[in-house]
Amino acid sequence: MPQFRMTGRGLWITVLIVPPLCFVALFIVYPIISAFAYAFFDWQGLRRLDFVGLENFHTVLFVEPYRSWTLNAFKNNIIVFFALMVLQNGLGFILAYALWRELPGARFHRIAVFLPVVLSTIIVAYLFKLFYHPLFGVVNISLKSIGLGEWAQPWLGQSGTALWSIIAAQAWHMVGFPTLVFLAGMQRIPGEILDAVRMETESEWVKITKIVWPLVAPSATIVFTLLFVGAFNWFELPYIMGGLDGSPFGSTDVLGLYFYRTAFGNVSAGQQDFGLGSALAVLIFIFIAAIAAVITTRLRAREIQL
Amino acid sequence: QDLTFWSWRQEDRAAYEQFIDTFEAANPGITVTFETFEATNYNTILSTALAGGTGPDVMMVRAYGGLENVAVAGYLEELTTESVPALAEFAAPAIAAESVRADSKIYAVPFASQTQLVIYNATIFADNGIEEPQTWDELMAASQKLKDAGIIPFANGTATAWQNETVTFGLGSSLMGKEFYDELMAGTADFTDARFTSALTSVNELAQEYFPDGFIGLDYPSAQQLFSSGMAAMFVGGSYELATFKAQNPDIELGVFAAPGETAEDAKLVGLYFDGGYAVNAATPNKEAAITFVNYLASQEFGQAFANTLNNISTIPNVTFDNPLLAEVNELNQSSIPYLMLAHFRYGEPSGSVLIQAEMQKLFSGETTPEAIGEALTTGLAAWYEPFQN
Amino acid sequence: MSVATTNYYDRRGILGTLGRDGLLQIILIANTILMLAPIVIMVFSAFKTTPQIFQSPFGIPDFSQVQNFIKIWSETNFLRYLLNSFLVTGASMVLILTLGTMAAYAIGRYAFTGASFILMFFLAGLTLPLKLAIIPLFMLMRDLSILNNQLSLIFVYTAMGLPSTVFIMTGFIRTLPNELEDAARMDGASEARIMWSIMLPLVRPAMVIAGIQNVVPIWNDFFFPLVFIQNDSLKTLPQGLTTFMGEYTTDWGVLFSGLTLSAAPIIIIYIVLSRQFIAGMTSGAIK
Amino acid sequence: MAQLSLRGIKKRFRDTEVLHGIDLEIGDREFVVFVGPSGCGKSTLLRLIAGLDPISDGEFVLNGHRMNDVAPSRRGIAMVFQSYALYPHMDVYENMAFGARLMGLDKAEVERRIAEAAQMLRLEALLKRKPRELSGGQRQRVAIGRALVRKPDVFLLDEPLSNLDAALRSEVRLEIAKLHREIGGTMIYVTHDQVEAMTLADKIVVMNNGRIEQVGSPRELYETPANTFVATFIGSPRMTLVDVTHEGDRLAMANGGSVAAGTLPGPGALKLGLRPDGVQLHRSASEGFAGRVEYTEYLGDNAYVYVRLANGTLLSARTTPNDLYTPDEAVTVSVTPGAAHYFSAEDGRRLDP
Amino acid sequence: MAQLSLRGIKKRFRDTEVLHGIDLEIGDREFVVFVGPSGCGKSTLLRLIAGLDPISDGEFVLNGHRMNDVAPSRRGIAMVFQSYALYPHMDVYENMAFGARLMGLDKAEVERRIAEAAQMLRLEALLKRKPRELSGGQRQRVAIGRALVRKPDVFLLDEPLSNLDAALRSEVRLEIAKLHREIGGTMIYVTHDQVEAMTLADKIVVMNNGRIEQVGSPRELYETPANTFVATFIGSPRMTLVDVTHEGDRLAMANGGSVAAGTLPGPGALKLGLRPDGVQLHRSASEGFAGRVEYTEYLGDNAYVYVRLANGTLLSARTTPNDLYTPDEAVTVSVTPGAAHYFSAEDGRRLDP
Ligand SMILES: Nc1ncnc2c1ncn2[C@@H]1O[C@H](COP(=O)(O)OP(=O)(O)OP(=O)(O)O)[C@@H](O)[C@H]1O
Ligand SMILES: Nc1ncnc2c1ncn2[C@@H]1O[C@H](COP(=O)(O)OP(=O)(O)OP(=O)(O)O)[C@@H](O)[C@H]1O
Ligand SMILES: [Mg+2]
Ligand SMILES: [Mg+2]
Repeated sequence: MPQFRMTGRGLWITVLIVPPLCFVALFIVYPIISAFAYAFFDWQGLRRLDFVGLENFHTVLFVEPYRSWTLNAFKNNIIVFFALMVLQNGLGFILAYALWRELPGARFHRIAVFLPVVLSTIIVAYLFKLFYHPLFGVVNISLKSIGLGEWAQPWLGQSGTALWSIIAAQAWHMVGFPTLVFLAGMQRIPGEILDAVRMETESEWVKITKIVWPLVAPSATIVFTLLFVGAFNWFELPYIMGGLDGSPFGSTDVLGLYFYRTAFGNVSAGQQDFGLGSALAVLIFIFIAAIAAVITTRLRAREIQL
Repeated sequence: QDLTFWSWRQEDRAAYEQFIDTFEAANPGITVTFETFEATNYNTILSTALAGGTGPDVMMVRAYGGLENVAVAGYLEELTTESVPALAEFAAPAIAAESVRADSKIYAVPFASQTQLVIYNATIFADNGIEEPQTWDELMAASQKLKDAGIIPFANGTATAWQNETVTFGLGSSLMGKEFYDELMAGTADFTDARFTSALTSVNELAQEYFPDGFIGLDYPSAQQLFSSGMAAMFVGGSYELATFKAQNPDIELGVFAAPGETAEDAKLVGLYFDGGYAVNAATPNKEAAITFVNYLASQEFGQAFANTLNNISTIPNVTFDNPLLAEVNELNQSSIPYLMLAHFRYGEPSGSVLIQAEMQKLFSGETTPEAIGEALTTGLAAWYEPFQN
Repeated sequence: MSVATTNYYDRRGILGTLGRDGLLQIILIANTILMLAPIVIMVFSAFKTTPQIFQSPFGIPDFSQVQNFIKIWSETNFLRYLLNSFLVTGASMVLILTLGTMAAYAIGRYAFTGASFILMFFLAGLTLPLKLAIIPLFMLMRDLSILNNQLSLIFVYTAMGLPSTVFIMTGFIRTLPNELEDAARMDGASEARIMWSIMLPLVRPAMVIAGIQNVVPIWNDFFFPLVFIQNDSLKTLPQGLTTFMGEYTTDWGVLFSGLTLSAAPIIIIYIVLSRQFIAGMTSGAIK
Repeated sequence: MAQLSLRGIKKRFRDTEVLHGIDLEIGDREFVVFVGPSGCGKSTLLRLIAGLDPISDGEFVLNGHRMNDVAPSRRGIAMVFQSYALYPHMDVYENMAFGARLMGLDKAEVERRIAEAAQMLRLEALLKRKPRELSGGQRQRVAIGRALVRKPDVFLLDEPLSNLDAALRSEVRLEIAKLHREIGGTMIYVTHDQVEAMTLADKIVVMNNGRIEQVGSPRELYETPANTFVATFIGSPRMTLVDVTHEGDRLAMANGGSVAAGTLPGPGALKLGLRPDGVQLHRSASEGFAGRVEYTEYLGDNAYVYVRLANGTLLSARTTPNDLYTPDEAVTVSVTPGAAHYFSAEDGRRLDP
Repeated sequence: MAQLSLRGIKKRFRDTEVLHGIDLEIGDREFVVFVGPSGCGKSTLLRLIAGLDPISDGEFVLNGHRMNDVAPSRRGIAMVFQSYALYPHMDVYENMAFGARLMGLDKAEVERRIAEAAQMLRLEALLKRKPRELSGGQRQRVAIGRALVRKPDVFLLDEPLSNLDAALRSEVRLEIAKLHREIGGTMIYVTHDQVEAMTLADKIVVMNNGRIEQVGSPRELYETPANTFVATFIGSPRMTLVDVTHEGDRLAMANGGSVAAGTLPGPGALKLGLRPDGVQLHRSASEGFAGRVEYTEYLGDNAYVYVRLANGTLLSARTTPNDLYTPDEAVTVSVTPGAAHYFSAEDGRRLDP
């Protein structure tokens, strides 16, 4: 009888777990692994030639022009990651903090802050392209109207501003996500702990840095990890706003674009190379997975049971 | 027999369906399904489908390097003058654009040529008493006059990377000159050549002065918009823009001219290239029907209809152009050099297009010099372009 | 000591308190404006002609000017695309939520060997660059003979949505009280019955979160339909509209009405569900 | 030195008023306990004193200074929360040092104070532990220590023992009493545990529904409750109220006998309050209220007999554990002289002779 | 009919054994209360009986049938959980109907039973409400009702009142007692509240550390505890244990006087157990243990004086509320004849004469 119960339970768990597992295995893991295998072959256009071992990896890492392209894209990804860390997660934290205080209108603000998240990237990209329009864009028009005409810029046309402009659009689009995750974290801080701090200090700064921040560590783990993964997989927004080449002159190039362009080619380059593209994808995946694992375990260790 | 026919020309759907009707009427038993895809992702989709073995029977392929990607992998059926007799009549550069360099085998029927030149708003020119300029200085003067009149002289923006190439060769071909092109091809000159760099200097001067404020942040659709709405007088672009402008603003009166050289005597050259071609899937089970269809696509009947309905320059010989503007473009084509980077430098990484686009963007934002560009192009291309490797 | 405390008393506290909340309120209002303005501009622009958009980007349009919408309506299979989108998104969501909940339930509810490994397996799915796998995926779909068939989309979306769904739901299901399960067991319910009648009704908020999380990218995706779907009558809204907008890259008015139309269903769904969504999202669902 | 005056304090949340005007004086070094049914406003009042919520109306004066608008951290008040509210990410030492440092004390002084508090609360060995590594009682002590280190004039404690189990509870209760004796600050303590209230308080404040019902020493409240609410709230099992009519020198219960009346104002209906230890049961007696035993409760040192009086009231009576009554037995209830309380039949106020 | 036998029941979680062999017989219609300190294994034992966790070792026999491998729902046992575990998404009616339907009862029968239970528990008016719309006491009743509808032979209740506040608690306690009398199933009840245990139980099982310390009626446990653990666990304030030496007919405390010994086996060291009501305090008396008053607790009907005996033990004594002792007063403690308990100094077992 206990045997029967155990097998019954085992069967039940199997029934539950196998179909979803199959989906992921069949439609994600298996294709990805086959695609990773491309990295070990030489390709001419769409034609697979010989097995070349790690040569493709060597090429993208050490041979010009790939080397500088890789470095440039990687550098931009790092900028994106840190910038979004501040703009998206940092702002998200502040917004969450403000929302958490249940000031008048908080409900409305909450809905508003998450609204852009439900928009598609295309919409966001088109909108912001219009905003950054050098002649008619809202940004420049606003600057001119408040007498800061000399600050008006061809935002998406200069290497100095293009990436940042796209980052700003991304932050606008996604700031709602960390906001709500942080908010969820904050709402799990027992009210009495906050009252306890208020008994001891008036300083909002102390309260945030010494109490709230350490206590939302679990939210921070989620948000940091997802941001990291997202920043290094960043594709759609720079693709639509800067183009597949990372215009102007590579200043908005990121690994996602670079890998896609290398694997599938683009109108201006014409060349497709699955070998190099896959090698890049493998490297990116290994990098993301490794760092994400480190981040997660590091941050998890910091988490406190409430 | 059912044929599927893939294209990235979403805007031409109606016209193609009409052509297909004609074809089907003439060839009972063959039906053709026309399917279009978003242009920027077309390569990905086509590669994927071909690699997956489910590609279309007949497809549009890009010319030059784009064609090689697909052809070399063996996905395309070789076309010969036997299977498609009309190919024998085509101009050599058109055929070259649809062939693999290594063995000169033809894989597609070229469908259109495109010309890089200057399009202008005839009404504005007339209102301000401006004639088509014959020299570079006249072009500058005319621009100044427009600017003084509060009209943006050129609508172009360079935020969209490939526009830089268009602007460079649309404006600069005459300045560079045919000789430079020939020497470059012969391997006796490279991009550090003064003819090339000084042309870049002039183009940059013009752009800084007469392109819209912040043009480096202006993307392609916005630039088109500026021109078609009548806010700007000129647009450096391709002959494919003519139809677009007309569609956007049916009232607009357009004119075209080739950007002039230093002096009126310098040959006025346009940049010419072949857009792409119609190719047959090597693995199609309906090869016969596909070849029949491609033969139709190579016929003069089709070429004429193509030119008339789509307002494009068909590559098929002896097609005449009802549209005076097209006729004029066709006229200008007689004096041209190939659209340089596309025709010759898109066979390796980094491609000439990628380099020139990036370098011009740098130049326009003041971060490099024409001489440095020449250097960068030459050394960059040397990575795979043998003539530069010394 | 009392001297020190007297000092406390004499310093002001009001300004500090009021000023601080005031500042936060200002941040919130500014942010909300910033968040909503682009969306409002998008909707406004949908009713304008292109020159109007350029000349007065902020202006309030004449809402009776619906020619942009009419253009989309008459020149595309809009209704068809919309229905297809609903079909694909709906079917994917049903699968994602069913399968995701099943997996999460097994992982979160039963302690069995390999549970954490399976969880890690799902999580790895979050970080994989699926775009790279487009060719193998395409061949897979071909071998399954579901190319040019909405099943291919539904399957890919389901697989893509499962990792995050399992991630969210596992945490949530873990927090359900054991006693409920025990009570149902005492009442004589089978495992399936416990899951279906007792536990699932209680994780509805988490399902809403997972649902909205996935519905957005699925609704908006145009990459996979571009590759898998060629038949016009099977196209989804974003794909159909991208194709369509390819012809109108310079007609901002049409563009915006296209964007507005494709965003509208999801925005409406979001607003309708926002109450549940925010409540679920903030009631500790994320763990 | 801490002298607190609450003057006409009201508190509204949105449109519901939960405190309807509280007037209370609390002297230096007093130990005041707030009791009252759940939801009567005890915690709310405490939070107003602490400054955690704004006062809607009225004035709170501490040592002659109006406190209404002073920030919580500047009032010289420390609070010990029901759930302790220790900072989970800090160890015991840091928990105690946090507030002290924020007061601007120098390092040496902070250390000295913590050492002192730790010694008093026997926390020396735990200073490096995180809160989650402590037992309930230890956490409680840390929470008190944290308050102590700031040397406040006033301590507020909101149901500090409610999370502890019975054994720990009585232990910590003793510690708090000792602490008050040693450090001598003013303490305000909220509880709903009778034993805590009775044993700790110098002064008990009985609240009900946002109002103060009575203020007094435990003995006053027990022996002379001001009204039926206080009378039934204080004491366990609760006082039984019997509706009787005063006629001559007898108090008669509807269809069920009578008992002798004490000194009382005029005749009429009134409520007779009887505590379990103020009545005797007789198996056969002529005089007293008639009733039937409903059931008995044996508690070891005491036993309680519940008697359904003839008029339907359930009365509880204390007996010795050796008196055994069986359900349904008929008994007569007599009243111990002087142990009866009299309340007005209309408004429940104590009737004093 | 329900006769439960637990025979050598052990329970291990991974490698820790939490029940070390429980032997217990429970008769039909008995009301058995499990008490013991937190973590001693009460809930675990209940869950083994319910079948929610597998028994590691030993046998559970119900009405002569071995139950170890029978599914929970087939044992004829119902359980009321500490947190009620009502299905939050079902209304009261559905909560009660869920289990009944799963038993395969037909619709009419389910309805009949629910009507019956609802009437008994006064839930008729609440049948359409969701659990969150009920007060604590009402939820409790629904949880009981859910058990009732299945007409089980055995009811298990795990700390069913611990979530209620004091007033509600005593109310629901009375209801449970009444219920047991009316429906007459066997009830097994876990609590750590003394009063509940003493008042409800036919039989109390005192557990400690995964073992049964003593089984007996409340009176037996209170009056003849089997060892010091039971002695100090039952009764509040707890029994004081004084280390004394038995010499002749005296029991002498280290440096602090002596009291008369009762009938006792041989001389030597032993522990003297004194309940608060078993000692008297004298301001001046020659005989007894010497000590000093540490503090007093006034509880209205009783007062307790805590005396620090000369050997350092803290002793609690009950006095009348009118006896006022002040801290530090010297007192002598004498023992009420017959009220002393004697335990072995070595293993704490009761020493019976
Ligand atoms: N933030 C609030 N908004 C609205 N009403 C509130 C709020 N806080 C408390 N109340 C109401 O005020 C009344 C008093 O609450 P309070 O917490 O002071 O009661 P309490 O006496 O402490 O009760 P308990 O013994 O249960 O802790 C309650 O009716 C409560 O519902
Ligand atoms: N699933 C489990 N895994 C490991 N140990 C457990 C588990 N459940 C209970 N225990 C341990 O078994 C012991 C007995 O637990 P149980 O819950 O029976 O105590 P209890 O007597 O009910 O206590 P309380 O009065 O606090 O409810 C405890 O030490 C507990 O830590
Ligand atoms: Mg309270
Ligand atoms: Mg328990």
